[in-house]
Amino acid sequence: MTQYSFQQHFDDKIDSDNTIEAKDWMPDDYRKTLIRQISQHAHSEIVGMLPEGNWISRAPTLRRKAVLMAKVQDEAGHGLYLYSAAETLGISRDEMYNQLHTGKAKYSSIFNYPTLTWADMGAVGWLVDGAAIMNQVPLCRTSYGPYARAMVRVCKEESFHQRQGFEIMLTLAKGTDIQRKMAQDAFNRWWWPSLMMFGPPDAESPNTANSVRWRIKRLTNDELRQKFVDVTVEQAKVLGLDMPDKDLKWNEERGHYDFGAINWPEFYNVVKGNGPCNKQRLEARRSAWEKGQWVRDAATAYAGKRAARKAAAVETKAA
Amino acid sequence: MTQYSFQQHFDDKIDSDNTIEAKDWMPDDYRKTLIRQISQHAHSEIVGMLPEGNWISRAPTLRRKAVLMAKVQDEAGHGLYLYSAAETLGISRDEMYNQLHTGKAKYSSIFNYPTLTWADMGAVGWLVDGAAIMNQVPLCRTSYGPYARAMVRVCKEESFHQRQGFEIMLTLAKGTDIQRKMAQDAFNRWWWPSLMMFGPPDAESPNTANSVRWRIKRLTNDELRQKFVDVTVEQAKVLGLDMPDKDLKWNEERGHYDFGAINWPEFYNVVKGNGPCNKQRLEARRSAWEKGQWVRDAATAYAGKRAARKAAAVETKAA
Amino acid sequence: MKLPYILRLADDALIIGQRLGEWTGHGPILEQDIALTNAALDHVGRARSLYQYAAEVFNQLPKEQQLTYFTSMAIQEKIKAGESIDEDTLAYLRDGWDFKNVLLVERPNIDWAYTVARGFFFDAFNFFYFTALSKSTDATIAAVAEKSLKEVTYHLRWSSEWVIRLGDGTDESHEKMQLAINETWPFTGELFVATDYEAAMTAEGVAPNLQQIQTLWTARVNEVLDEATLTLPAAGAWMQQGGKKGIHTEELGYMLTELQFMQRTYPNMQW
Amino acid sequence: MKLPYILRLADDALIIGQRLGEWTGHGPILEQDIALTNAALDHVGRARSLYQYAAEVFNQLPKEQQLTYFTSMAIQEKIKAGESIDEDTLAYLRDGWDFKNVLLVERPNIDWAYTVARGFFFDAFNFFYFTALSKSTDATIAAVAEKSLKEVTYHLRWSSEWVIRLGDGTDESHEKMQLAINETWPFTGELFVATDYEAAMTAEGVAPNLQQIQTLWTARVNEVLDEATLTLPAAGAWMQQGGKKGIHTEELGYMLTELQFMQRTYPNMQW
Repeated sequence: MTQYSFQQHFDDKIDSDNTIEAKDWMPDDYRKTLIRQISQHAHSEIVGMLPEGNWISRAPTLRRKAVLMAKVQDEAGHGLYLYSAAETLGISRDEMYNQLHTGKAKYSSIFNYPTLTWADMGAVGWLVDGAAIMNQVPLCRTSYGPYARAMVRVCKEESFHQRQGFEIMLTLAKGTDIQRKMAQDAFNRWWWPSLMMFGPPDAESPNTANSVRWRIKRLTNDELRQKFVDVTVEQAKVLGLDMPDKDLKWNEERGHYDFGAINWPEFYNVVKGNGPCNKQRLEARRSAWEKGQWVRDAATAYAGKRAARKAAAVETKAA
Repeated sequence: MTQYSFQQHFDDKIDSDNTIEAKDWMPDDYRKTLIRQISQHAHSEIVGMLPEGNWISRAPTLRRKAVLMAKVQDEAGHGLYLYSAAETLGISRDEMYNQLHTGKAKYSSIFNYPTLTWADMGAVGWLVDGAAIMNQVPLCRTSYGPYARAMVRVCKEESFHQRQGFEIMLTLAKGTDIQRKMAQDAFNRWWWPSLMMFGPPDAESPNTANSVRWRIKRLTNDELRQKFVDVTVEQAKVLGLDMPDKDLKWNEERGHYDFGAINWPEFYNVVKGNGPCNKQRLEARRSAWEKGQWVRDAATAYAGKRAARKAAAVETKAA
Repeated sequence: MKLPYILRLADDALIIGQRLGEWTGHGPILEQDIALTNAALDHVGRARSLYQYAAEVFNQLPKEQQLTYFTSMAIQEKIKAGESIDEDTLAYLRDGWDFKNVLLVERPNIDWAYTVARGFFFDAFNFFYFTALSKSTDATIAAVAEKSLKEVTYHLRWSSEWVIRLGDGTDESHEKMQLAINETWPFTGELFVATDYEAAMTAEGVAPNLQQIQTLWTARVNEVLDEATLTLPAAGAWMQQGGKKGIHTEELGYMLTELQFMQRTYPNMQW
Repeated sequence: MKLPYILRLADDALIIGQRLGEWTGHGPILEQDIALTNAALDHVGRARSLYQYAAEVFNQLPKEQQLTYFTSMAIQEKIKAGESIDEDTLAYLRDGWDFKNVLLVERPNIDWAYTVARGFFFDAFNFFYFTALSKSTDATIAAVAEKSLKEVTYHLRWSSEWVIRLGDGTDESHEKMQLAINETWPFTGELFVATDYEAAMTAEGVAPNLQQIQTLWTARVNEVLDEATLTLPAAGAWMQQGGKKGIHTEELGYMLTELQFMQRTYPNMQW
């Protein structure tokens, strides 16, 4: 097949809603875009372990401790699926780590905010996982097969996490004065950053056309954000929490909630590395990596020795 | 003067209760014994900072926090006086540290026990400082001048610490059930190790003769221990605590309290390095030393630069 | 004697679970981060089952005995208010000296080699111990042991593999692993010294005979260390103890401060 | 507005004191271990004076205002029981979000260079701030500032000397000191951003004008860094803030957990 016909074949598959597989030909742009998106997503899962891991040692009951551990572990698992999916595109996990550790690759900015009270475990689950799901559900039908299949597993677990987070919030909201105050405080701190998770306004969001065509994206940032706002306002009512947005109100005409202006300078500032925890999060990952070097070296050396011994044993037997 | 007459002069000074000073001639044995004893004493002050330092961050009131910090700081100060006194005998502080860090030099075994509750801050002050004072007061008149003068300052502060410790115990003893229980528990754990602070029974204690003659020691281990028991039993009565020794009773004939058998195997075991905290304490000291290497290097380098600049400036002026 | 015995089992599980949880998100290899958190979850799960059982036993004691059983004022207040206690009461409101875990499990993580060494000694113990304990005359304990046996079989395989991998890996890993074995070793003796309450439970057939466990344990430990090209400290090395009787290392205080922070600061709430 | 302002001053002092206290027994040079503990003692001493004053102000508030002033249940219970509060109530029983210290002072020690950098920026601020504050229209605050001025003059000399010594020491120390300056710098901006309660106090002549302090501070910082052969991050670098309004870093939670452990676990006792 000629280059042209490869492209034609690829386009046909995309247009007919078929999946592209690892062995299939794909345009360079497609591969690069996917590697960037999947690895960024994987990094987000791994860095995302830190703000919640921060409360494992202090969880208020044994049940909550176990649930939180399991949740953070699930995030590690998501990271694992996603790194594997990216690896099918010809990049190694070590290379991706290196991009993360040198600041070349990004991860979701939401994890650059601190978790300050136990209520943050509720708010993160409810809002951050909630926003993540909205972003991610469409990806379960994305065009690249390995990514789509990873996302199916991810989304299933995420929606479980989101319910757990909501349940923590509900318990607090139904609790004592101070528990309600904790819940409201966490809501206040996480609400706006959650809205930012959907990315810049469509007007400023570049490269959406190809992404939509390739089913790496199905809805625009603003569409997803609106959906999230609409759903969350109703959930906040159930919790009896105040929306941290004085401009929020139902717009009969649009059939949606209007909401206040997002502080985009803050968003870009956090993306640039100036969030409250950017340095701390990256340092934690780098430190884990550096301190683990001798462990990985040992594992490699041992695997080599074992393979050599096996080979020698086979030879001896054969001789 | 001949070697003989040097010795004669030294002996005369000792016999007439005069002090030996750094510049005076002294027998090798005297010098070695003193270096060993003073440096061991200095090390004890420095290692002794750790068990109490362990509660600075958790002291229950601001006043107690300040008092505890000041106490631990005093111990650093004692270490400083004593290292200086030892230095007058021709050994450097770095050499002494090295002996500590390599395990060649000892420090008081009492600091190899853990401080497990706040009450330990009381018990350590009351018992450990109390025992230390009994050991040390005679040293204020020891024959080596720099040591004797250091000990005058040390003893004054130690007796202040001892009263602070007793006051913590008194506050707990007068407090709630759980505070009394804390005090009793700390007393139980620190009582026997405190008795061991006076060293092995006289029958097994070597080299006492010279030490007594040189006024490096004035009373025997068993004499000091008995004195400590007699005093402490009365203080425990004031506190209303039970003596952790079922064999303890007043001996009318001796005019002293009889007390139970000391677990000497435990003592030798801790001296050998097997106490609950030997490794931890030594590791903390070594780690502080190693992590501080670059800081000391920088200070030396800067001092060198500054001296060189001064010298250059003087030269320029002169030229 | 059964209550302290159940607590002893539960405290081991909680404290090792808390320690392993400190690794979550900081492991040297993603797969191993997951594996350690898995083990942490198993331990916390076992702790919960055992604390639930301990709470059940405690709640059946006469009230005056309940009142003096633990020094914790928070627990005493619950009793006075006529409340029963639960798993969280035992984990979050007891004072340090009422914890009966062995010192081994409160040892700090330090590095991967120390974590593996601690895990290996403890997993090997649990493996033989739970095997025997699954035949306990106490049905609840037997059931917990039975369930845990599957988990600990996996833990032991995992930690044995890592002892071998590090011991027989690079020179650096060999040295680190040997150091970790040497430094952790003094904390293993306590596993096999029966307290009064353990001896009583052994006599009743509730608990295994510790000497038999020690024989099996020693053989397995030697076998794995051999394959790992590592050596054990000389026989007769001094062993630390105290944890089973409530005399711990300075580490436990810091662990409990963190573990119990929420319940101590915001008492009597539902979470 | 005066109460939050006093608390802000007190919280800075307590938290830096707690941080410096972590060094006690672990310093790189014995004399410097003593010097740092000395500074820690000065800060804790200042914290006590200010908390005592804050408690006095608080105790004069109407009871209904006292009841809602802090979220802490332990404090609310004291009020309900008709008790007055004291310095320890404020240090040991407030929740994290009621602490008003700048983020700078809760930064971890990390190493000697970071400790020196944090100290230097903070001491230079305190030096000019307390100089001005000793002319406060509030006599109690003025007296505390006056007393602290002697201490902070010494602190600033000490930390400036160390900035210079490390900056102009070895290549290694220069690099470490520059890194510490760079990483600590984003936490200095908050010192000069007035909250509502600070602005109100400045208006009343109780608190100094932060802009004037900043001018003096910047000149001094530049002067010392110059001598130390170190450079400041480019002007306009992003500054972290939040502490003065109760939004802290994750570090503060751990600090308070340890600091407050005894009072939270054993409430309502004399120590």
